[in-house]
Amino acid sequence: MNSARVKKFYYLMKLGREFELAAKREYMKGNIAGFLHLDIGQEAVSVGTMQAFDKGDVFTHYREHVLAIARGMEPKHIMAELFGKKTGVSKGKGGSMHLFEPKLDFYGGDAIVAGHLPIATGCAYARKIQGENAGVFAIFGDGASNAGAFFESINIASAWKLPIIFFVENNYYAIGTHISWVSPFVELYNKAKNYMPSKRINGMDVCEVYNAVMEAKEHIENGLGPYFIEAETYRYEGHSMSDAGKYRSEEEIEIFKRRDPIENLKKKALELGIVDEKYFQEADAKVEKVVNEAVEFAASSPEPEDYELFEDVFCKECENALP
Amino acid sequence: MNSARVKKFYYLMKLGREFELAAKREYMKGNIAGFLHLDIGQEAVSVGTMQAFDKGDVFTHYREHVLAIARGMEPKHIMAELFGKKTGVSKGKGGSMHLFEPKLDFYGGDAIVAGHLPIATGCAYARKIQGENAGVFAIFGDGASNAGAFFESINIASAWKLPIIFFVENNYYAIGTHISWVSPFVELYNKAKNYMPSKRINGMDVCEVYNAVMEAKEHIENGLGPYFIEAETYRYEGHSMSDAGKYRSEEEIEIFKRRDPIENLKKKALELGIVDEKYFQEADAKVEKVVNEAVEFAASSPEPEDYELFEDVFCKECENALP
Amino acid sequence: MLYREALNKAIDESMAADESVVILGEDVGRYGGSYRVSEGLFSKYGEKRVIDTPIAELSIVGNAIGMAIAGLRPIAEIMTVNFSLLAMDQIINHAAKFRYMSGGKMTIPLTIRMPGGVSRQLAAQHSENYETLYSSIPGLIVLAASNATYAYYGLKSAIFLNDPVVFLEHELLYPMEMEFKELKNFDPFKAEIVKEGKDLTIITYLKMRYDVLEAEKELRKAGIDVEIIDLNSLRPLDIETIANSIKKTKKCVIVEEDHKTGGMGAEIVAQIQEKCFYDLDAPVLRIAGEDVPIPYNRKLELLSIPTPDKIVKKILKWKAENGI
Amino acid sequence: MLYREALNKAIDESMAADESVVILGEDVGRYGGSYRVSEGLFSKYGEKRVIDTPIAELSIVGNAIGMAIAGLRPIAEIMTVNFSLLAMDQIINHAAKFRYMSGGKMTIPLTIRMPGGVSRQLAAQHSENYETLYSSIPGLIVLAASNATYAYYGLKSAIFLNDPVVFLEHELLYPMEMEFKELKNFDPFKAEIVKEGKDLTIITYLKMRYDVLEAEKELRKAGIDVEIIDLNSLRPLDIETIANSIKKTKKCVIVEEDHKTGGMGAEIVAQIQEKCFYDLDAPVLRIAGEDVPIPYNRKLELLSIPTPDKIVKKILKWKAENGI
Ligand SMILES: Cc1ncc(C[n+]2csc(CCOP(=O)(O)OP(=O)(O)O)c2C)c(N)n1
Ligand SMILES: Cc1ncc(C[n+]2csc(CCOP(=O)(O)OP(=O)(O)O)c2C)c(N)n1
Ligand SMILES: [Mg+2]
Ligand SMILES: [Mg+2]
Repeated sequence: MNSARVKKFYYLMKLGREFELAAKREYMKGNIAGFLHLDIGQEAVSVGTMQAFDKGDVFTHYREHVLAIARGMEPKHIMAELFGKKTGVSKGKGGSMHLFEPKLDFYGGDAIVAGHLPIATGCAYARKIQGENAGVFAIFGDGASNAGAFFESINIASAWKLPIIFFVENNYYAIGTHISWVSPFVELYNKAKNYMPSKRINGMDVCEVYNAVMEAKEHIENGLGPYFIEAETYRYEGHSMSDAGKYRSEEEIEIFKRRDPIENLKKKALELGIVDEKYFQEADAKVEKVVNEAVEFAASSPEPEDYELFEDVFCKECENALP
Repeated sequence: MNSARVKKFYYLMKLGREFELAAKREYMKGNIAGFLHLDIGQEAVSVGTMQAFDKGDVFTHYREHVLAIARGMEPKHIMAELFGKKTGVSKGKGGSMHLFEPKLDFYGGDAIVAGHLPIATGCAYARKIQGENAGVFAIFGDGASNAGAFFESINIASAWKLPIIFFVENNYYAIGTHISWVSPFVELYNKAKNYMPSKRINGMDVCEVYNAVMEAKEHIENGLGPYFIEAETYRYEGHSMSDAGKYRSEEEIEIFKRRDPIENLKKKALELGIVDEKYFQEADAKVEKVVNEAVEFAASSPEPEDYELFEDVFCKECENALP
Repeated sequence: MLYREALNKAIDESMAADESVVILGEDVGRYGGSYRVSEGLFSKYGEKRVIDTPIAELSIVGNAIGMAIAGLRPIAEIMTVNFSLLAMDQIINHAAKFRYMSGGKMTIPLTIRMPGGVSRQLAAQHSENYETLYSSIPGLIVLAASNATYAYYGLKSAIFLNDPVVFLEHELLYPMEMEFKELKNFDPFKAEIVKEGKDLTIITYLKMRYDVLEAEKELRKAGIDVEIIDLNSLRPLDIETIANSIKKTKKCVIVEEDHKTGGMGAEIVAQIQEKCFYDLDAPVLRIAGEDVPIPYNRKLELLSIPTPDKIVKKILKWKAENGI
Repeated sequence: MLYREALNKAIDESMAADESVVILGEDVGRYGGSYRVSEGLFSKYGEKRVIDTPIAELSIVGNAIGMAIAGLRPIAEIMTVNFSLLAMDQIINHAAKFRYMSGGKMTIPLTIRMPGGVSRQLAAQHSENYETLYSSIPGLIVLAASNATYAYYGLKSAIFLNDPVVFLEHELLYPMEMEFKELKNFDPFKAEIVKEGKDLTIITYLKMRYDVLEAEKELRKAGIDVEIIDLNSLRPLDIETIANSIKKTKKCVIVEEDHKTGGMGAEIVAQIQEKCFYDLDAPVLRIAGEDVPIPYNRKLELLSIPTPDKIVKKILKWKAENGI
């Protein structure tokens, strides 16, 4: 455990958590609408992966705020997007599920379960022939691991030895469906292990996540083909704001809360004496400030203009060519 | 090797072979059109599987004449279908790729690669809850083993322990694409072995095919869930009549022709003395007669009537209800 | 009765009446359906007949076709119409064609339910009306339930028809309290004359029915006596009812939520001009969604689809322009 | 030049000119394409840029989108349009929407080529025209090449446009020898006036162009001076060219191979009556495929689609019925 790294992990996880708690509040107030999927409980995955996979292309699904923050997107631009504002990362047209930032090689924000996996795989193909070995990181849920798009992707990535990390966040549920009802096994790395190196890790421990992705990254960078990681994790909240998550027992939720990635990192760091209490206080204060600013920024930002409805269907050049 | 069984195998394989050679001739004459996919070289699979799997539901793809014959469909009704005649199994509306006979629990005849696999899987689900343990037999090609529909099916069949045999005819090619270019492994049972008992067999040997399916049948009948068989086989002809098959070397084709399922069965049976030469002569004569009759029947059958164009879109009851 | 309760009642009674009726889809079982349509059915009929599936739409429909072949009457629920694109091959290449290409030997008694439409800020991948993707396909029946009565009777008909039916529902209707009418005779393919009128025919379906009803109040104030037709069935189309109305009113407006280009309105206009060319006083007006993916922002979202206010304004403008 | 050679030339020259152009699909590489469109490219550009894919259409398009995001200009070949149903989710929910839902940040320079149409006795699962499944989708451009000239210039445009293009080809055209015209100015979105005439406008596209040209000879004998318009672009639709023609001829017929209900003709009629209501002397006549899956038997197959003979008969009947 390296002090600087632990600090970074803590700060980003805390920022993610508070950002989402704020989003939840704003949703209740009616400032955010549509589907809002919270990552609360899963921050070790979002932060650990993005800290390790710091170059290369990232493809993700709709439960993505913390991933986007950990990738370097500005919280205020994300919050503004949730508010549907012109200053949002997708100009208010995408909302919570569709955060895109090509400048950070961060490509959404896909709300079709497993739909981003063939895209990520194709991107990995391109990177391979372009000779860019940083490769691709594709993250998805347990539910996605039953979709044809998932299977085609691991088959192709393996056949063509593509530089891509498949990372499944196994939080056991796809909305209200437990993975054990719809998959022959709950340990999902079994789906990939005939195709590529595959392992299961503790997704509630940010250091373990970080180390696993570092290892995977080395593998793909060395041209050894794809790599598969399954992280056990848990969302404390319902699937989205429209789901109370009542299908899970209080005990089950409690078990995972005891493994809380943020609290446990802090405890361990204090115990080991690598980070002092003061840092955590400062970090928390900074988080509060950043989150508050993000909400203020979002609240005070303008709505998109009416004419924007018709923009961005095509690129400008095409729009001009069209009759 | 049981004499009666060997005779049956020989007769059906020979019938299949000669039926297809006749179909090829008729195609060249212009009596058959569209896509015609010949099974020549693969008869051990078509006959061995159908002789073993004698109850239960069968789902197959477009390369299906011999399978249909081995299932018990009348050659003349198949040939008539190839001719597009009213007396064809699908009234001339389906053609070579779409042979259906619910009375024999034979359900096509699907020309969308892997498209029949989810259907077969759903049928197996129904059979399970209906308490019919004969289950389902689904046969497909190596090319199909890369499709999302295939993967979803093995995942679901395994998760729900459905009574279904997945049987892949690995003839190494999907039209002109070699399986090694598009799959991480050529031995396709690797795709299923984490999900269900899976084995690879010699698909040029009808007895081996028969025995493997008998074993699989017992497995599914006992409620032990799905079973996967990969049979190595080879088509001597091009993919369809519109493909010369030039992408394969003469040597490769020769190697497989030396393993010809019909010739080798005959040779072995004669060597072992379980069937005598006379039987083979009689069988060949009977085959010739049946095939000739099939062609004559097809040739002399009437075309569908014009009004039939509009029939069979819906069932009668619906048609009547529709405005 | 809530709209979703009417659907639930139709499924429940069908399952009670006929053992072969089963329902499958994502979260339809223990969870009760993401819009609560299948609530209570899992505990009543058990896991064999109320089937929680993986997220694999191609298989949901494919499996259902296989069940239908085996003699069941499956109701496949696609969580929303947006995901049905993944099942398109099974719906179009298989369900819709098996009967024909087998010369009538195969029978596929299958119902595919799909919630759809522009709900509230669900953005481009969750806000579509794909009805013409299905209503253009021979071999499919496409029904669209705008109200509790049709939801109940229409869905029951779909379940017991021996051919594949795509059954469309609108997400905003589920929690709506609606009048339920007991019917003696029911024809799922017949359009409903929601309101009679003599000046102008408005054709609509699904959620737009309610926007049209709102708009009608304003139009009435402007002295226009509107006849409102709710299609109910999108394929086949009840062109008789439409044509009879136009013969009377001589003027027609179509209101649909779907994108205008290639929407249902196009086919309706085409059939109208075939049947009523000489009756029309003015071109048929299509009021439809804009030709853009649906944006998240609420203001833009509302700009992208018809609203009562816009319907009124567009009709008045069209009348003025055509001097009618 | 053969039609397929024109396509090949467009791809070849694009690949030579720009390293980022790649082509992927089933059998496009070593085999040369099932209709020989990509013949010679594998040996010229190598396996990195000419990519033989597994039979996994969802991935073919999905992979191509990923390549486009990475800065390549992929040409995805779907072996025939029938299989594109498996890729529908990637085409519609992803390729067509990414730009919009990212507020313009994502750019998807993607061409999806699809042979299609009723060829010869390929039966229901291999004989479709699914153009309206794509032409109804905002965010897509849909081009349809009926001839070598448009095949060449249109495909080149598609490859270098920065938005997703569905590029439709017809299977019966590949081996046809056609005149090739060198063009100075080319607009992929402009319809072609194939023949000028003053009595009647016939709108068509893809293979039906040739059936219409055949029919025209007969119609000329009957004293009818036909104007023929080949659409070239199905989305956007060049309604200007259509409207100008109708203003002159006052009469319009649409000939399409696709099933009539919900086909391209529907949208064209709808736009025509919006633009030219007061110009028309008679209802627009749609001559189209029958609303049945395509049968295998040749006689029935021909009955299911327009032929020159049927086109002539239907036009004469329609003229008589409308007294024009
Ligand atoms: C193809 C598709 N089918 C269904 C849905 C509806 N849906 C949205 S999220 C979800 C559950 C996904 O679960 P999982 O992959 O485990 O991810 P998690 O939400 O647990 O992070 C479902 C079914 C969808 N968005 N896309
Ligand atoms: C979904 C789909 N994609 C493409 C095709 C075109 N096609 C027909 S057969 C075939 C090859 C199939 O190969 P395989 O599964 O190995 O079976 P085989 O022909 O060798 O028996 C292809 C690509 C198709 N019919 N369906
Ligand atoms: Mg999950
Ligand atoms: Mg093969």
